[in-house]
Amino acid sequence: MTIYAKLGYTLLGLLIVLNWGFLMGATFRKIGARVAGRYGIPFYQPWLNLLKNISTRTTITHGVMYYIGPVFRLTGGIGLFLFMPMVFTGTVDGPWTNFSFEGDLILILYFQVFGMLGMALGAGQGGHPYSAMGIARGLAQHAAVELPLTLAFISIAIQFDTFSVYKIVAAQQGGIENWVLFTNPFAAATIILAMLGAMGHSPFNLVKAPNEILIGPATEFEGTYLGFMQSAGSILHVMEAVLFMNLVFGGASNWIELIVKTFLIYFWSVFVGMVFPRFKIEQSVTWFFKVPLLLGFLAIIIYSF
Amino acid sequence: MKDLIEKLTEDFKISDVVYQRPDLAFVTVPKGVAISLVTELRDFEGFSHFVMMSCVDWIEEGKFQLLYLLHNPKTKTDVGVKTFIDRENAEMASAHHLWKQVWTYQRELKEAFGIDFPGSPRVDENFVVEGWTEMPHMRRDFNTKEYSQNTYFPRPGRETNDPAEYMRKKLYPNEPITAKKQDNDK
Amino acid sequence: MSEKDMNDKVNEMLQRSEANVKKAEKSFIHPEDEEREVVAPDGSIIKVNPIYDYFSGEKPKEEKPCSGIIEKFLNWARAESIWVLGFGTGCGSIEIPPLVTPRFDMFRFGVQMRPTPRQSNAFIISGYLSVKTLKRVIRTYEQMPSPKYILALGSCTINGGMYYDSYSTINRLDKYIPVDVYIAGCMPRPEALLAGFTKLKELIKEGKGEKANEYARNFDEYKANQKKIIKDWNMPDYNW
Amino acid sequence: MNLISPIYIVAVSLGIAFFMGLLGNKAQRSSFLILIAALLFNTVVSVQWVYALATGLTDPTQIFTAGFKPPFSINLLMGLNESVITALINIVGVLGAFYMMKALKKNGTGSQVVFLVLFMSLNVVVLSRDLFNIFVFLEVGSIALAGLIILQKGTKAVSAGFKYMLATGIISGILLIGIIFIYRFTGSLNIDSIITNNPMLKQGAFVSAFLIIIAIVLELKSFPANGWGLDVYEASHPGIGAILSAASATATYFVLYKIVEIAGSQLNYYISLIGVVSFVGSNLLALKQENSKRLLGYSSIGQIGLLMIILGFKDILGENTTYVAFGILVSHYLAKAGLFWLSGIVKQKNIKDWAVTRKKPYFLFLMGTFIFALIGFPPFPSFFAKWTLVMDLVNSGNISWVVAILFGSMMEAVYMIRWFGYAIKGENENIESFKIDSYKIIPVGIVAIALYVAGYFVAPHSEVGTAINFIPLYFVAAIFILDFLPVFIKNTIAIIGMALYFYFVYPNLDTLRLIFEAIFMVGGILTLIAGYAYKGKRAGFYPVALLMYAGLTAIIEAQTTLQFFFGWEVMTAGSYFLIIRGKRSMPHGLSYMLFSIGGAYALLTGLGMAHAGQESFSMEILNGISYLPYWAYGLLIVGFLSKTAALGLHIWLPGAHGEAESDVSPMVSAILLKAGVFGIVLTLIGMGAANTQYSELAYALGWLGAITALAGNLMAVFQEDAKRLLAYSSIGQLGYIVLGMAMMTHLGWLGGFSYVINHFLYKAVLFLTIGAVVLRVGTHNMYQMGGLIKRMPLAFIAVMIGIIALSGVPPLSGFAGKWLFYNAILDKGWYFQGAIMFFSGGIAFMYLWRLIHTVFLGQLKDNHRNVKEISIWFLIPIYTLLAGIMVYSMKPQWVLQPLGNMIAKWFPEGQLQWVGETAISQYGHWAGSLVAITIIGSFLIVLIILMLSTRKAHKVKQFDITYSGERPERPETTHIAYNVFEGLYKAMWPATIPLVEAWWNKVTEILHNIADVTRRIYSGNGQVYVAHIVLFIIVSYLVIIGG
Repeated sequence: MTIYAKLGYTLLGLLIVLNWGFLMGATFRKIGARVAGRYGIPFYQPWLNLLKNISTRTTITHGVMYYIGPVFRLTGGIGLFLFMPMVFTGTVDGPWTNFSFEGDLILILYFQVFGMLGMALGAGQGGHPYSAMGIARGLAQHAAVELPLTLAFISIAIQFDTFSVYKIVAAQQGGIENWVLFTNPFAAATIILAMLGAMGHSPFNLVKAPNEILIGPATEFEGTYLGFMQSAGSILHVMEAVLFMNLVFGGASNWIELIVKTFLIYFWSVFVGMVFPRFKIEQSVTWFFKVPLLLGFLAIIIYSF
Repeated sequence: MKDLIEKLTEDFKISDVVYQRPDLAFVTVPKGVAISLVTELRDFEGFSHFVMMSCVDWIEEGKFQLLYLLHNPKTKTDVGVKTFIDRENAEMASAHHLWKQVWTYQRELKEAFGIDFPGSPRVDENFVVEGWTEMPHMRRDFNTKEYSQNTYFPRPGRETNDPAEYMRKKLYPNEPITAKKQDNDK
Repeated sequence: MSEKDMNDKVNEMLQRSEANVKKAEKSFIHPEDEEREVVAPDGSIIKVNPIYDYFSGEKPKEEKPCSGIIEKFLNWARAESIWVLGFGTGCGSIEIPPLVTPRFDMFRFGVQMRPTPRQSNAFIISGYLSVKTLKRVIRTYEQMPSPKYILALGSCTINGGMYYDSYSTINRLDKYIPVDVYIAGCMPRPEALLAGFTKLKELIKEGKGEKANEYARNFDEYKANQKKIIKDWNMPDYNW
Repeated sequence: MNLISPIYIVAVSLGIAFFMGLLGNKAQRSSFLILIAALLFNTVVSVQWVYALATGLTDPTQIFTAGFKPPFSINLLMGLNESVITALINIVGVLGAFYMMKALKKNGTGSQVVFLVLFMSLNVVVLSRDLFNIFVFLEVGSIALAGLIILQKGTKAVSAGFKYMLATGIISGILLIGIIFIYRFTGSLNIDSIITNNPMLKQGAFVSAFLIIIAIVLELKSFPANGWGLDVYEASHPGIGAILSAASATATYFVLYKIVEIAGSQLNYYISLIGVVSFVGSNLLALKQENSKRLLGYSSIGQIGLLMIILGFKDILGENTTYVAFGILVSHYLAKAGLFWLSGIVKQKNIKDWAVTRKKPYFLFLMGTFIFALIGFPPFPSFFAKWTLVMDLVNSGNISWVVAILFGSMMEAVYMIRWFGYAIKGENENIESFKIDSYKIIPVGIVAIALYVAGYFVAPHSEVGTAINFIPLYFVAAIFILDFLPVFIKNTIAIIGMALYFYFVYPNLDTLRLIFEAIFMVGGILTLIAGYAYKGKRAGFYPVALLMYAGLTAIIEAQTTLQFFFGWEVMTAGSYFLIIRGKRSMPHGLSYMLFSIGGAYALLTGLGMAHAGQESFSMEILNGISYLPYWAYGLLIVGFLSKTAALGLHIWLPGAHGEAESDVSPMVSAILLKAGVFGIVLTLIGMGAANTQYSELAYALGWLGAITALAGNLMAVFQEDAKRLLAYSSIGQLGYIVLGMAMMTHLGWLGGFSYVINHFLYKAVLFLTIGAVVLRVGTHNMYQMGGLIKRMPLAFIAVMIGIIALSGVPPLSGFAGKWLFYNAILDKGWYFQGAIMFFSGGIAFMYLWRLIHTVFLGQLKDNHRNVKEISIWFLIPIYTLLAGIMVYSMKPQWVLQPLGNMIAKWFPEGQLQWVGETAISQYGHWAGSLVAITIIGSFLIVLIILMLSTRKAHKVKQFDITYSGERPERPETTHIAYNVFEGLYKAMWPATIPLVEAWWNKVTEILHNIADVTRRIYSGNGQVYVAHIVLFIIVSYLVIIGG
């Protein structure tokens, strides 16, 4: 495959992911509305919001990092997409593997932080106290989520003897019984629980905590900046789901499968969020140090003997 | 209650005792002993809870009447200590040392009536209105309507109606006025 | 005391207290906002003016709409995505929460609440507005990105309503900030609010939602009115 | 050659003493000159003998007094030992007399006569070979000394003098009984004939030998029967203290040295035992001392104890005995004389009040010289002596003795360094200053110079000392002499010197050493560039900084273990002086020094074990240690871990790095810590690299590294002080390195080395930048900063890149380490250690964000409105290092490939494969430069889009934020900066309890309590002291001879 074709496929994939992210966000809102007995927003509302936001006439800037923060965030989302093999087509040089030849699971794991870093820097330059509070909470929660998640990732890497996401997906092909969900249930359980923290929905949404600390890190962002952040958020949500899909649920062999699986993964966190109220930060940190951490240890212990 | 008041009458020159309810009495004392009486009630008679403090503008007499309402949580009784102060250059001894919440009441009275409480902490700060330059707005001689009309661009053509009258006219224009009087008689 | 005597006395006191007030007229600068000096690490002295140093305070400019079909398209998007600031300024704010309940459900109209003015484009002035709150309203309104819309709720914002003679509430909101839609009533029901939103959407789609520009155009006039009643002005002329 | 006979020492001294007695008090001035002349004459006599004997011009000479041969007459022997000892004594006599000029003149001719008689008797004691003669002159000496003690006014001195007489009286009684007995058994009083007759063959003679030796031992003020001696040291004139400690003790020790033979070697063990009890006991008790002269007294007794140990081990030490004994003796003699004299100049009793010396750099230089000579630092003779002693003791299997000796030395270091810390950094506001008399300081200066000279001459005499490279030290000395020059010139000289040295040295180094040498030298040059930002003279900075670098380079170049240890100690001393330059660094400098010395002693023992059974001292002996290998490698690792601040040994680091000066922090953090890593690497190579022989040791080391990483990072999160935050972060980062090295696989080492380079780069950047910011804003507390991005954009960029690199976020260089570590732990199977490490990485994000947010983002404080960008001299090294980070990030293969080739020498298995830009391990792949290009490309695209769409953005100021309709009141109340991670603290507080610090505090407390309780035996009562002496004799008798 030529580099141009690769680039074309990648851009197309990015477009699909962005729009699917918006649609998924709208669906989440819609589900929330239906649970509350409301009609809810129209499904195209996110696009309208984006359009409105990037068409504001006045914008402010607090300084360079305020500018660059959203850029970091969006680059974080796009980069995550670039390093992730999206659809398994049987060949590593396939059309939807993006630039995953450049790095493996570890790269993806650490590149997740890139977006968060941008958010932190941009929000910091805004000088708003609530932004800083949100970031502090986010970082604490991230560290707590990271521990069980890392254990589960290591467990999966031991299981397949590789860090390559593509190879992990390939090893899960050939039927539902080959999924990590069944072949390595402890790691899968760890990821399924820790995922809730990574997705950042209730009960782990203290980072944003609307109406308590306004909207957390994004408090000072408006207009185009906000539009960028929304886009990045959509991409990141899809990519988180794709990551967990690739690691635990056997990957996807076509876009329809990807959409169905990511929807279900996403729905899991939405479902939990509908049921449980928000945790305080010390509660969420200790929560991850209990059951998910224990499961993560089990996932490793069964492979260390 | 009665015993208590009688016991204190001599020492604090209490006059004008009103026994409102079995557990509520109002006494009037001269300006100079009001704070002493409040202190006495707090420290020796168990009226440890400061309920509130308020002011009435007796413009005709040229007086402000201050009221300190105290509560005894053991006997569940209340005593209101009233005192009159001059309306001109109104000034009263501060009671901020007795309860901290008195600060706020005195700040309010300073703003609303212009009564000064020398020594009370933060007494000069804004309480409800910000940047008020007129006469204290709760004094009866302050003409709020005139002030509002001069200041806030009243919308021309605004009419004021008696709501009952207006609704009757609008909703039941043909019915005679009978029911209202009967209601009142009952 | 006869009635005449009493009137005389009252008049006399009125005159005297006016004199008192004039004598006691003071500048309303909070101690925190007075100019102060701080010592820099190298020992030099820095003068700080808390009211102006921290703010950009530049006057707003009129922002030209895009032309033709593009503006129409953008207006459609703006109309369908109204983000309301969650700021209840008066008693009418109690009418807003029902809007998110299943009975009224404003989300289906593309209306939703937002906690920060930076991300909102509509502001509901809900009912009576005291001078004290007006200051906060002005600040918040100015911080919202343009284009922005004001819905004024209840008769108090129109002509003072039942508080027309109060010393501390304003009578006409449009003298201080431009209003897009008035929703009459005391109080208007949530249905009326929804009707107001529909009206606002119509206005926006017709290209009439340009009140932010009007504010910029008549900025001095608005500012003069605002400053007339807000005596302890402790902010820059325009809050970015 | 015609030499003046030593008999003239006696004759001239006695003659002049009589003459002076005749003169009386009439001619005070001239009588003092006569005294000096007499003492000078003595000195000349002994020195010419030293010269003659040392150069072999003459043979040792016996002098017979009464014309008969012994045993019928008194004979004096002038051998090399005797000549040196008498020379030492006489020199201290001249200098001491000069020092005491005022006191001697004031007290009249009588005191001068006594002084002269004292020295005459000391000379005779040394020279005499006759027991009774020795006894007589010991008596003469002690009477003279008692007279001199009473010179000092006050009842305390009188009572001390009386107690001294009492004690020496008892002791001489014992001695006399012993002499009588021995005469009964051997019929001779001549030492040589007694030895040749070997009285031990005769029944009962052993008791006589015991009595004689125990008397001399008591005369040396053995612990615990030494209360009288301590009182004398405390109460008498400091000049007398110096004579007592330097001359009298030296002479008495020599007596012991002479007569110990009479008991054959049977008493040697017990002499060592008494010595070790003295050494450890008195140094332990000194912990609680606050009186400077009494402290010196304890130290003197301890040193004599050490000398007794050496004497007792002379069979094992063999021909090294004299060398070791002289090394310790000379150091002690010079240093103690100097310190006593200094204490007379300062005139402060309490050691805390020595803070008056703080502003007197030359005074402190003298004091530092003496103290470092006492505790055995290079280049002083005691260092070489201690090295040889430990080597020989370990070689002969006397490990417990080594432990005891090093424990005693450690205690001595504790109180000496603490004292020095007070002098150099104590609070001195309310203390009266003092005046330095030139006649007092000259003798001190002479002994200080003598110490350096002695060190220089002693070094080549040790077995391997000849190879020590003194060039860097000469350079340090030159810079010290040039200390009066302004910073700019000194800095330039230092940089040029280091650059030239590096240029000449680097071709001779292998890759491993080149990496570390580059970190030390290039890093050193870069951090020195920052020194241009300082104005004035910056007195004392350059010598100590260069001293540290001299030590570091000596470690790298070391061919032998002695060179290595020499460099290690030089580096420790230099870094100690660097650290203690900080404003509030006194306690941190102390704890740094103590952990360093403790670590160095572990190292010394380990090196000794490595040497055991081997002839060579080459560094090769670390490979495959055969003698107690687990202990040896364990001790070596512990020694090096004390420098890398592993958990348990880390408590010195946060304070030391946090309080140090702005450009010192990167020196001691980014650079100095790598010395410990270098040591660990050497040890691990020695352990046989790929072998799994010592896998338990490596396993333990790995866990230690992981837990250190977690603890360091977690503590960093809750710091409010920016530099302490970075210091804790260093602990964590070093934990990663230790873990990586402990894995003992190719990937583990690659990760470890990758971290070594990376940590050097970004920690230097961060410390330099934060240090420069601190210089500008004048506070360490992060919550007092904020919003500085607007004032210092360049500093901000540096910190931003630094923290991204540190956190390991791609595309910057930190990710290389993370990626390698993931692969390595999978390879090794250390999953839990790995998980802990990665959790620490997650925690690291928190403090890194804190660092950038609370300092550079958020609200600018009012008083920082006009602060300037950090100094250009800081920016130059910072941006040079940033360029290094960027190159490493863009082309990781340029660094990782050579590293891989180097490591393949020891770990040939599990190498990375490089396909073009992509590194492929067994588990994954990573194309560093492609990733960087991809990320930077998409970043730029997004940035351009945003810039186009917000080109009209209105620039606002700091309070233009939404504040719920209000406006912020102050930047301080708007900036979220204090106790930011409160929620995390609520969840994790049990992990932040400083257990290690509490443990060390407890240890210190227990030691101090023991000292405090034990020293109460010194009641100050003369009878009690006598009882001590008698008890000591009885106990010794029971132990040695048995009931």
